[in-house]
Amino acid sequence: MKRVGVLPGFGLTFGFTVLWLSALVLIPLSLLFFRAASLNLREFLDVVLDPRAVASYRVTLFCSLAAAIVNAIAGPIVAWTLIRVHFPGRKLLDAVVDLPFALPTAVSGIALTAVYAKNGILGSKLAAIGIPVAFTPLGIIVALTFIGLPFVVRTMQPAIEDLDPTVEEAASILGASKWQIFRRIIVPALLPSLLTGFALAFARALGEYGSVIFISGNMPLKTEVTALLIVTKLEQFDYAGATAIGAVQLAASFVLLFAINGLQWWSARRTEGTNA
Amino acid sequence: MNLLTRRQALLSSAAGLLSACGGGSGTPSLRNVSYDPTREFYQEFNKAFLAKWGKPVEIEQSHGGSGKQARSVIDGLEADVVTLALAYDIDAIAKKGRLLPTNWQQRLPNNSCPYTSSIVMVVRQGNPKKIKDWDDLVKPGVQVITPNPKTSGGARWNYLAAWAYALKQSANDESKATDFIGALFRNVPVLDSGARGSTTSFVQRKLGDVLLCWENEAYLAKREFAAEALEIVIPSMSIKAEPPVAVVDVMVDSRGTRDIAQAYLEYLYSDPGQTLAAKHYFRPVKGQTSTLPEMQLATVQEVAGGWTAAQEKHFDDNGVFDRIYKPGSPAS
Amino acid sequence: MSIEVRNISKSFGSFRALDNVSLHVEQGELVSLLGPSGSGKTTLLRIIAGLETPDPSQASAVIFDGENLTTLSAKDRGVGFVFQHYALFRHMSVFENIAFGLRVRPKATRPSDDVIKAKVMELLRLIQLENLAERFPSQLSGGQRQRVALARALAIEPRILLLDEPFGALDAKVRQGLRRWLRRLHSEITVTTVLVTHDQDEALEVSDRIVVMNHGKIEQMGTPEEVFHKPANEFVMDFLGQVNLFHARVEGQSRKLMVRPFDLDIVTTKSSDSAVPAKITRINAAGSAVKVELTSEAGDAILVEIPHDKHRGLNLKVGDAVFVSPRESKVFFEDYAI
Amino acid sequence: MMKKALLIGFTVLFLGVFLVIPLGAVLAEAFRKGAGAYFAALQDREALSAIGLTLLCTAIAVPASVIFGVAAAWAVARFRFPGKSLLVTFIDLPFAVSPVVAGLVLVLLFGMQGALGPLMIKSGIRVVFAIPGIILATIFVSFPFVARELIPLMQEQGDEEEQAAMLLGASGWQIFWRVTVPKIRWGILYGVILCSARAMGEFGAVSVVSGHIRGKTNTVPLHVEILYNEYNFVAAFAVASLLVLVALGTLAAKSALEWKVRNEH
Repeated sequence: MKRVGVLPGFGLTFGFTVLWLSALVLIPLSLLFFRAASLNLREFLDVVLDPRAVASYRVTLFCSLAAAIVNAIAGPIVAWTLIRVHFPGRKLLDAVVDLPFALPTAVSGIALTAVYAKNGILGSKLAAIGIPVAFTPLGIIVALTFIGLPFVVRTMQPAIEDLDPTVEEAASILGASKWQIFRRIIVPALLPSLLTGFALAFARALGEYGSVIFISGNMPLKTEVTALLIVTKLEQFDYAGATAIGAVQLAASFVLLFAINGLQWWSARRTEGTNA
Repeated sequence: MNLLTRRQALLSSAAGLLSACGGGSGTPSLRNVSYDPTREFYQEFNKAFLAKWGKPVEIEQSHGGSGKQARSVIDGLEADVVTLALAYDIDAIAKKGRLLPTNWQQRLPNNSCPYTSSIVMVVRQGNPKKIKDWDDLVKPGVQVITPNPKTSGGARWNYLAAWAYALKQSANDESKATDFIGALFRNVPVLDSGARGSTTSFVQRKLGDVLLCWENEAYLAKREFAAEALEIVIPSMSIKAEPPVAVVDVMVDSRGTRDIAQAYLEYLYSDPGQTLAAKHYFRPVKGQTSTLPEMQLATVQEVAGGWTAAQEKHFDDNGVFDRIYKPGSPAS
Repeated sequence: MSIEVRNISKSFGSFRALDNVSLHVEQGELVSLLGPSGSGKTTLLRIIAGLETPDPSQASAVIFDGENLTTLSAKDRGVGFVFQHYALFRHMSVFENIAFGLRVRPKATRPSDDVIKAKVMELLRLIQLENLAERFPSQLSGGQRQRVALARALAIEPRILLLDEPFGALDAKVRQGLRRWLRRLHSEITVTTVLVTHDQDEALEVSDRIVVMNHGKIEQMGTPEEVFHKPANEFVMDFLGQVNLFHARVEGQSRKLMVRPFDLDIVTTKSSDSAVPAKITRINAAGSAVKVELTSEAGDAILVEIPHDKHRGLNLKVGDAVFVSPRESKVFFEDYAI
Repeated sequence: MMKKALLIGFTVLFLGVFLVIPLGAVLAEAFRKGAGAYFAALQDREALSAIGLTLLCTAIAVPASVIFGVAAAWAVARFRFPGKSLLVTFIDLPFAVSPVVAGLVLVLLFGMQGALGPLMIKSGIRVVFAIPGIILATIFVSFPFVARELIPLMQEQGDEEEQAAMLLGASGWQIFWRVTVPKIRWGILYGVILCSARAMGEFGAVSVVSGHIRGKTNTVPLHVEILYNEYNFVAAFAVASLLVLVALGTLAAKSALEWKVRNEH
């Protein structure tokens, strides 16, 4: 393998990474495709292009993207505030950010449904102004935003902490306006971690099951997510159908993640290029 | 290999230490893999059985959705006995897992069903929508809560109860019955994945006007949520839900637990077993008289020609249920 | 220790950073690699250090005192390196930063704690930061960080010292002081030193020899006097100081003429054929010489530097019409000197 | 001042609506019948066994995530090599895989109908529906956290300090322990906090491979589900709130550590 870099340890770390990934991710996941291959092409297409399956892809994709965008906008502001702005209760809020990871997804789903249902503390107020949340696509977006938020905040926090305040100060002394400092110094430094956080929140949302099924209402064609469809197939002992849909979902996630990672490398290379 | 086993043993013992739970490897164990609504019943039944059995034995309970539990057993979950919601699920263990003979239903009395149940309706205090029977469920403005038949065994019983009624009303006209089912599911605002999820939606989220559920679950919910003053409506006819039990031959033979497994299931048919079943709102099948009201009940055999046929016709992909939710159909 | 670099090329993708470069640095010399950004000077420095590997070639080699190091890891080259942004260990005190190179030695050759302490204190005295040993890099000024980086590099008693734009990130005043300090330091410890810079004043002031680079190639090597007064070509001349550009007709042909501002003179009467009429647009008398900006009839901007006494004698004012004539003959016609 | 108020306002509102109120709902339910019922729920034998199993899984999954994460981040952030984007994408994949599918592939691999299962079961090794399967599922869903935390951080930090250390004669391990680890320790810590939170809270994948045997293969989230399905809402939310407390506790520990380090300087 041709590689560029002079530090030691490439062989060891690369080898270990690949080995671990293969054992834990690639080989098990390849079984999914192997099992789906027990269908012939026609059967496979029938399963994965079934109108209900297609509707579930649409719901899943749309809600995941919406939630990831909400997080990509709100996440950096939250992360920045939690690190740079000091106010009472900051530590507590910071701690709460991990909640969506710590709570079992089913509990999150139940808690969110309780809060956002028509008789819930927020849901009742929102329903009163004509915005029902639970059991609509909006409810799914709420659940997926909840699930994805820590990905964005936690990947951005170390980068913000690492951002040298003196650089910003130096820039302002050099006469850069706030906007210029933001655009030329802060954005390039934080963009990689923001993109990472966005990609992870998005990808996680695509596969989310536990928290969604409680709040979505699971109505076919409207609020049925792809993960639920997989479970439905399994309940019928239809492993081939379940793995076929699982494989489609996996392939879609993979392509999306790969595209976002590619974008990130590309932008990183571009900024490197202008600095050189 | 050896190393792995030892490591596994170490892990289990570590877990044992951490969890401070008893049951050393010396005590034989019996594992009952069951479905959701039997939790409370088996908790009490296991105590009674242990007292009767006399020898030290640890009974391990596993509960979950009936289909999921069957799948786990097929995929290797060690179960000495299975006590599931439908014969179809144990059939799958026999056919796909080859863990017991396909004629398993003939091995215990009453088609291996030690208790039966049925499907009833639960309404809110005072029955504000005046729901009396199945016809009331298809009226506009009535919201029905039932889980998804594709993911819940109980929901399949709900569905078949409605189907049985529709067939009877239309004198076995299946297209009219299909229309009736379609109209009913158009009134379903939310499809939970499991029976208890539906109960929660109905009671906690205040969704819907009527909840379709197991008879035993209805009485349990009425008791658990006493403050809600739920009312139970007995429809003019319903389905005879027959949750079967079986010994898993391959497992008991490899674990040496056949005797106790057999005794365990037979005890379900004994007087104490039947009394406990009745106490938990199941309908006993021998001797005991149930305190539950008389109901006109059809069997799966009568309305659908058995579980395999019912599954294929109604619940498999592109079955009657799926057609309700085809794009362009009224419910979609 | 002498350094010899032979036939080194380096490409990054399609970009050719170094194109068959050879270079020799004598024992104890201080050599500057001077060039604009992208000229390959930093890449060359990093190849000498072992931080980059040159494109594989039979002929290429990096040789220290006759010992071929081309395949030796940077870890084992015994090179002192100072990074442009210092690369101080942010979680270590100044003391620990300087001591690092000694502490990581294998047990057999690692000095005792007392020896390390003595050595670090000596270096702290050398960089005049004895009081700041326990500070962390983030608590130091840029100039102080620079000196710590240098001390850290010197702690391992390097065979050669490599400095990558060492003063690039500092303000002008600090840079001036550090330059002189570096020159003094180098004469004290006489370690073979290569310094990368894009600042011609810096190179001219501190170097024994200057290597002017452009587009991955060496344009000229020589003492500061040589490269300044006898530039090998137009690029070197242009890069090493301000230059006036004239378009002239010589022997009936259009020619480009390059003259440094202090090689031009201002006269009030047309004294020779080569005198060009021009109008004064600005006079700046601050500094060691008076800078006069003019515009020729052809519209070219011209900069002339004259001594203060001459300026006083001529009594020039903005708007005066005068003549500019070359004082020295060292000018360029296109690409050859006359 | 205005800007600060705006930032605080937005953060409090956003986190309030999405996190704090749902958390409040959990806690309110957990304490609905008073502290007595709350603590009784935690002392239940089956709750204790579930807590024990969850701690065991976490104790294995977190170090696995740290070792993998540091190795992967070193390879990815410090070197240029072809296929790097692909490698990073594979590292992200466990996040994208539906937990249901994650559990399913383990069953496809180690189940009785699976690729390796029959062989292993014959030799007495049980993976799925036993503790090893639960541990594997936990590792699967949580192992990329540290890597994902470290890769952007190490890219942002660059490797000049490491290069400087190398030029000063430090060996690979010396560079790693003395220069890199101190630089990335907060990243590792964040990763560990996320990884342990996720490992403790994982429901979907574990649910597929657990078998739900009471007192044996139930983790805390599965135990919560059982309690909830028994209409024992107070106990369910009490046990769930335990996971919240653990998350808050680790964060408090992190703050204390940060404070201590800052004061040392």
